[in-house]
Amino acid sequence: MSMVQSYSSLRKDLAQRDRSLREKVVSLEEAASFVRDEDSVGIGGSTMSRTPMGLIWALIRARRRKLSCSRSIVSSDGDLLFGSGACDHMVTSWFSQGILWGVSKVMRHHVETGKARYDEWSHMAMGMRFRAGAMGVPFMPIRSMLGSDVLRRRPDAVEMECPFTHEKLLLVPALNPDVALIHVQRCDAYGNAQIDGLPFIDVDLAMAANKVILSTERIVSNDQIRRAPDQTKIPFFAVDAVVELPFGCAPHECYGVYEPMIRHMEYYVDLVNKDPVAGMKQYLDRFVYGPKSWTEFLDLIGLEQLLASARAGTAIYDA
Amino acid sequence: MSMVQSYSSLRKDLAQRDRSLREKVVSLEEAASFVRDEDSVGIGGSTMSRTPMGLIWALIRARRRKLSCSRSIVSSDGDLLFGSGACDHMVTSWFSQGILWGVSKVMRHHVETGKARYDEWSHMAMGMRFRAGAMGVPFMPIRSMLGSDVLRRRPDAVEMECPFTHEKLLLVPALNPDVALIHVQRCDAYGNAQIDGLPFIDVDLAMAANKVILSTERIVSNDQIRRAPDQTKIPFFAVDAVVELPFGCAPHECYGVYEPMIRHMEYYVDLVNKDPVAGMKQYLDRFVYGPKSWTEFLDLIGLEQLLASARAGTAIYDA
Amino acid sequence: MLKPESYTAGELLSILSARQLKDGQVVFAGVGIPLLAATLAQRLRCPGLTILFEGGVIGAFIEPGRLPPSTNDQRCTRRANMVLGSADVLLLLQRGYVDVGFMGAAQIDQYGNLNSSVIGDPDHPTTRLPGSGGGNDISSLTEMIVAIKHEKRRFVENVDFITSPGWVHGQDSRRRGGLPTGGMYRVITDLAVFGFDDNTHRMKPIALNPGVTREQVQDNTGFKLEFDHTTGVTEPPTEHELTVLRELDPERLYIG
Amino acid sequence: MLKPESYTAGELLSILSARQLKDGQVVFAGVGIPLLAATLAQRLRCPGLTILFEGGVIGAFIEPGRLPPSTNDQRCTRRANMVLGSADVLLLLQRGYVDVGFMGAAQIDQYGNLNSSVIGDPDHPTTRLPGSGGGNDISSLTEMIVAIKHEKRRFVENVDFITSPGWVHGQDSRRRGGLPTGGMYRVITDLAVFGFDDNTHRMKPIALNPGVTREQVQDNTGFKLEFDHTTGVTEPPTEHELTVLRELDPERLYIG
Repeated sequence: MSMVQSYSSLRKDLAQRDRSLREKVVSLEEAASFVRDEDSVGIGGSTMSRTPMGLIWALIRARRRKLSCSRSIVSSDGDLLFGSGACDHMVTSWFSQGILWGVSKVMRHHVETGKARYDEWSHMAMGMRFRAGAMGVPFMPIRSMLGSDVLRRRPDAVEMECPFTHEKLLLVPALNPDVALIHVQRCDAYGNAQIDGLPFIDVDLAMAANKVILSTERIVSNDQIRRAPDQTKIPFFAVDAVVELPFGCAPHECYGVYEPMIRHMEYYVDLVNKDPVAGMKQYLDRFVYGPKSWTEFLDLIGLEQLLASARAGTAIYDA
Repeated sequence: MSMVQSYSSLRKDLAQRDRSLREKVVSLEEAASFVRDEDSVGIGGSTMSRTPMGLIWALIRARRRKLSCSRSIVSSDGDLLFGSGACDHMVTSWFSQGILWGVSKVMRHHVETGKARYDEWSHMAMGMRFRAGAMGVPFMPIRSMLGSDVLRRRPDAVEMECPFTHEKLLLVPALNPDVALIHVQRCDAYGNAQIDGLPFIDVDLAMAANKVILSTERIVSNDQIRRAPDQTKIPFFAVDAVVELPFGCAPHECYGVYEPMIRHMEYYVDLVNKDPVAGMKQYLDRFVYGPKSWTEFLDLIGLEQLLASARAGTAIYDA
Repeated sequence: MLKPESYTAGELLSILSARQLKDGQVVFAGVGIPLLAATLAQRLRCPGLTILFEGGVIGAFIEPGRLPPSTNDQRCTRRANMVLGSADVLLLLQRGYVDVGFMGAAQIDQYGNLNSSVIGDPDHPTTRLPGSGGGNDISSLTEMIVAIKHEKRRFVENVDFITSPGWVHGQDSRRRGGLPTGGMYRVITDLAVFGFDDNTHRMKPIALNPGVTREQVQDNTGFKLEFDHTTGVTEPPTEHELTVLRELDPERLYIG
Repeated sequence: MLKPESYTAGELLSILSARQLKDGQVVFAGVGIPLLAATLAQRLRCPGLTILFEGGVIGAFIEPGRLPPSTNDQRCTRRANMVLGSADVLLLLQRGYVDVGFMGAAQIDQYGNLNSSVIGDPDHPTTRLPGSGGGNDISSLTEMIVAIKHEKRRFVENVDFITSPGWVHGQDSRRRGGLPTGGMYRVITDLAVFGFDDNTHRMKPIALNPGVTREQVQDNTGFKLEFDHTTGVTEPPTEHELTVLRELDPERLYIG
């Protein structure tokens, strides 16, 4: 099926990437230029955790169009991508702002009116699709989704009889996005990335994608990386650009650094769920298009909230 | 194919295991009693690294017979298992004492005379067989071994045409050993294990096996584990027994703790490669059956060698 | 003995759900009532209860007053034994390490199938719901307990869309569909506790909640329920259960 | 200019092999001469050369005088950028992150197939060799450079057993066998450097080592070699190359 990239084309794409040990630090604006209209974009983290919000924010400001995005679980990042018109196709297992706020009116508005598409897979299937992509194989076998309507809506998954056990299995197709957006706690200028706490599917996503853009809370020396190589989760040669972006997940969380800025999230949810069109426009104008820089956006969230979430974020290590 | 356990029997075996949070610390002798004659035994580590030599030593002393063993790469551990008569079937990708010493005369003697079997798979295929077992699926697709005589000797691997890309792929069968033997730097009394440095295939092996026996350099408190949960590599509920065994890999290495005891290895290799039968008997009598305890065995290696390898082992952190 | 007016529906749901768990079990818990109920069970009777979260967490102890907004937040990892990838924690279900899956639901039917995807025609949904998340995987691969508010619109004969399969179309249709293990075990509502018939696999009442009549339950259910002499009555929440529960959720995020 | 008697076969092999590597490449190196040669290249001309080891290592810098006894030992991880599972490092080849695979060999044939499994009948081998290790995976999934001592018994027309596939039976048999990528690129011996014909994929001499005649090479080879006007002569090792190499292996573990 055409949805899976052939091995020769997958290898050709990778062979063309510069995998040499070189510095890759770019500005947030330059990073956005690595993504083209109509690209398939894999997004790291899950729900409100380690979401590369800064990179998404930059893509929206750069007026990208017709992106096809994929993520394990989508939160307000998906709202903004749909609402801004940057993305009209989301591949995920769950899409709303968060369980606390019911169903996203923005997601509903775009999907129910046919403005955008939402392809639903199970959470494990999403993970296995990225893993197949990371391993350089066209599929992974799984035992879920069978017998459900989730599968009935996904003809691009193939049921097979196991040649060893003659049991029924489902083969889910590899997902190799054109670009991956991933936020980490630290990496060096080459892109060697270390992730604390919940890793989600980010390592598989990074190895699967044909291009990887990292945003990081801070850039550390290569010496620091080499002192603890068993803490490195993404190798430099899989990375194409590095952006240093403190609070780069705001208003979402970054494990061990800050928790979600819930007051800002509540303000946002209230605004867009009252009116998914006008409310969204108002939010985008004020918080995405308005600020001159990411720091100015953080300033709009407010130092008090930033400090409070940072205090809560580091508290995980007090337990 | 019968070589892959059916899903229902795999689930039944696991459902019967006590997965509750409980202490599992046993003596080295008790640990050996978890393995029965004719069991399939998966061995952690690779070549001379993090080999569970103490557990293997205990199995030989307990006079286990007809074990079918599997490991990524086999070193003198395989010699001892063949030479002692504990194991007559090895599944691996490479089997000799070490590249420095040419071809193991012990392996050659047993395989060439038909006393024992050596099933050869590629290194990646071994890893993917354990991974399939860990994931609860009957196979993994890979792109190596195709077109080689290694594959021609393994009718239990199945070539398939990919339903997505119509490329040729190889399906390697899941490996779910009856028991896994794994050595780690530290774990708690419940079996939550943390591994430093090279992880090899030990995590997949642990999740794939129907029983897991851990030996560990030291047992730490559950509190210490819970302070860094992202350092835990094997969860307690996959573990059935824990043995505290300092220098538990001797004369092999344990990352960050000690390097191989090369002088003892050279003594051993010289002895068995001169005469794989008499030399092996001599080694087993003196170093395996002779000592009253693991500590007495370490004493025979000699404190000077232990200290020298410990000095070299910790030096990895000086770099 | 506590009167029904002394606790909310959310509190009753949490407490009755917690009672379904046994010490030493490995439980995969969804966010909301399941997370709260599993944590409650851990504090009341099951210190050896191991809670797994979809975000990639094994054996967490949630801190009172700091309930996570989702099972993917760092608060879920507090005092955990291990954190791992979100696909890898779901693979634990596939391998068989998990005893019970424990979730909430928007809509359930007579065979315990759950719908959290679409209301109406999937091609032109009247309401697009958030979707499966790990729900489909959990309900496909292990025994399930579901906690749900008992309303007629939620208890329908057949769900519009099977997101998380229960017994599918009853009898052995689940197995034939490719799911040889697991299945819906208990449904806990604010009105009653339900199980499933061993042969037909249709939902059947096991016990009424304190002060609830059979008529009330049937009136709020979109399909016919068979009550018989085996249908019992559940013990009301105790002071102690309520006190500990309210300590866990002082902001009443989930207990209402 | 250095005379052949001023360096050993092992030293020549290491130096000529090192010259084949380019800065910025990602190289998967086997133990022995390949590990040594890759490290030599890194110190001489390729500071940005990334060395991968089968044990699960990315970007190590081996310490002079502390060569690892295998590619699975902790010494291989010194100053590495990353360590990972041994299956996962091999999967990097399958995904395509590696430019060159670099190995030694016991036996090679006219199509660059390597045998490290059995001499004689596989069912009743006269000699059982250690086996593939990662060799089969590396040679199946990437472009290969092989360093091997040049002896007639090692250079055979067809290997008894294809452990690590080169061009299999020549022409497009490798691709037809299911290996669309990679293939044998260079063979470095103590007598000459070889490539492979673009169409037949048979081994052909590219350059003779200093002081070596075509006859010497043919006499030590078990199959017919085609020399022509393009066959050149390799520059001898330089003082500098030898000095750095000898610093790396002072115990002469691999350089003999």
